[in-house]
Amino acid sequence: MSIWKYANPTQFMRTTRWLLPWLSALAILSVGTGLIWGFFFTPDDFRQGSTVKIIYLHVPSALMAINAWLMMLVTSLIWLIRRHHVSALLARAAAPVGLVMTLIALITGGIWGQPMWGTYWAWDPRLTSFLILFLFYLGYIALWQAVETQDTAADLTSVLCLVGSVFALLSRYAVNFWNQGLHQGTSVPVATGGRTVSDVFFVPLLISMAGFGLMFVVLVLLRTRTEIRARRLQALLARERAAS
Amino acid sequence: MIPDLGKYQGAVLSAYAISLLLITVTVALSLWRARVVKQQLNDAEARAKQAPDTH
Amino acid sequence: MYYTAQHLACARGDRTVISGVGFQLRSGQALILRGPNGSGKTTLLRCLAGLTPAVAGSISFSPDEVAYAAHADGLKAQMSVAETLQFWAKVFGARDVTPAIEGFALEPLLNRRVHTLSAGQKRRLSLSRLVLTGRKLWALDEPTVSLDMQAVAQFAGAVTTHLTQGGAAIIATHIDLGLPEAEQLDITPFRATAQTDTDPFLDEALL
Amino acid sequence: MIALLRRDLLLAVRAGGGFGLGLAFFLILCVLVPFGVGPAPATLAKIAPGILWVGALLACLLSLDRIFQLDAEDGTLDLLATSPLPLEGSASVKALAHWLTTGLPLTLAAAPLGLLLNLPAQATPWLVAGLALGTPALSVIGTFGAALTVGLKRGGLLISLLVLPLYMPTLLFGAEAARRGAEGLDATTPLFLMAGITAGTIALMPFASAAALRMNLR
Repeated sequence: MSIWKYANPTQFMRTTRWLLPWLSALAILSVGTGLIWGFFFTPDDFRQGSTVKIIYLHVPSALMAINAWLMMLVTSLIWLIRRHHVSALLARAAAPVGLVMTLIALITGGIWGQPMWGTYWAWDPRLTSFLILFLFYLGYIALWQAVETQDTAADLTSVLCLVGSVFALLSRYAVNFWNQGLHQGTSVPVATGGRTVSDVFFVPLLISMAGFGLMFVVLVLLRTRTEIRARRLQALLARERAAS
Repeated sequence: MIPDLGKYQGAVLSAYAISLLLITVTVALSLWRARVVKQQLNDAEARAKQAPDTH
Repeated sequence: MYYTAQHLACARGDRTVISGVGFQLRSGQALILRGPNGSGKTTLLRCLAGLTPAVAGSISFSPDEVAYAAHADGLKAQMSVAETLQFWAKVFGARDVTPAIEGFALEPLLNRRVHTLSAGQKRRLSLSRLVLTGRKLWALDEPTVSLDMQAVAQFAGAVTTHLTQGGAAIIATHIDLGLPEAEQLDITPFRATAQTDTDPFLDEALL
Repeated sequence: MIALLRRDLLLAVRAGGGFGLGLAFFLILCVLVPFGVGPAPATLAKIAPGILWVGALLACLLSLDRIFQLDAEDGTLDLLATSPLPLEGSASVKALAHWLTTGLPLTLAAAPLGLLLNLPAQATPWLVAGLALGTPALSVIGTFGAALTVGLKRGGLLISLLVLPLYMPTLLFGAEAARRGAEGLDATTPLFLMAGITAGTIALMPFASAAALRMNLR
């Protein structure tokens, strides 16, 4: 059997039923550890003072905001190509979580920016890109809710997600061209292996990022279960109507 | 209890407060909707059992 | 030339409406679809015309052979009858619009704007488009709605002409058109049931 | 396809409303702005490129929901979908018709309205060139938005939400070109980038629009 068997709603419900409690515990544990460690037990940065503590919220949420969209892109493609219902519902369940992550990244960024750059908001490339991402999430969710027929809604939102991804990338470069920003370079350069923050900050940051990732997975699984139930409910009601 | 945050206390605390609030609201809404849908589905399931398929 | 469909299942929205439909139709023959409202006639016709992919089953002909006429007339109030005919003739690559004009007695209406036409006249204009398509198989959804007795006879004549020229027609209608060799198909028994529904969300083991 | 284009243009002219509406909105916006920000020529000159671009964009949005909605309501869209015309072609033609009735008049009106907003003379060619190159992309992207929302009763507002983030790159480069032009700088780079985006959208978006239409007709 391949991974595709989990795209069957019945199998998905069965697997996530026992998986979800464990994952939830793990997510609570790691988010708690990361944030408590970051908040209580890290020193202040010599330049940024205590505001450096915001990094434990800002970076993981920004990371998840982008990862959520990437995940939606992948699941949308799977839906379009293989028409697995669970895949479409995963994308639907992920969108609001991604939206909240984007919002957290934007708000914490603004709060951090105020003492550092002297302004809550600047039309800096990264900030602007996130604002555009926020709009994409809003449009995506609105389209899901506006279309009555669920399979059609899945189709249309998948196409929107694909087209939106291309334009999000375009916007990213366009915005770069438009305004060179204030934002510092990435704090977690995975590709280069180098680090711009020291270990004292890095370890709790890693834990926090893992925690946000797990929290995202838990929320998406929980919400997908709800969506599957909602689809079954709809099908049952339709059958009731047909029978009467 | 709370570490000395110096002059940036307001910024740091509000960042944590708003983020935790948003996360809590998301989790609460997800759980609430899960419960509502589950309840509705159970009702529909019971009705379907009561009136077996007329087809 | 035969037009066949086997074990066809068609969906509207998320729901499979009919399943297990099959028919065989040869050139020169008409198939009359019967069944109460909501039994899936429109869904079946849209499926045959290629607008909705079939959920299951096979169709022996391509949607490009089907000329589809829906409930809606698909006319623009601001265009004249002649302009409408010429537009659709160009879309379907027909050279001559006279067969359509003659078949449905549109001659006196040619210069009128569509918004000045009566419902029956609009219907006639809409149906005349079928001639322009040059396609062999007509799929018609309640074509006689708002036509009077005379116009119905005219329409039946047009269909007969089409059949004698080697065409075929599938017509969902409640009235008797008096077509030669017309076969009847009652689709009520093919309504999808819980057993034939393939919705994965109705799997009994789901919860 | 030419027949479809001619029909769409004919309908746009005869139906009234849609044709002049965008243009009128553009005019009103450009007249209102000086009342909002004050009549000082320096202020107006500074914001004129941006106002003209944003105004053109909003005027474009205004007529998007008409692209497919009317055809979907009266059943024409079903017939077009079953006709020998590829749906991709129909979507392209619809976008072209939309551009001819909105984008082109807006481009032509931009120069005189620029005078009204005290746009520096040296910026005018850049603005007009930018609009000429950019508005086709607005129409093509807008057609995609219209295709997504064609089955919806209250699609108008949703189109704006879906389409606005997609408009961002075009708006950004277009306004940037006009701004550089106003400062007497060379603006060919943003103009080329924008032309690239326009070319890409014209080539690819009809496929997305046709796919969305097919999904909606199901």
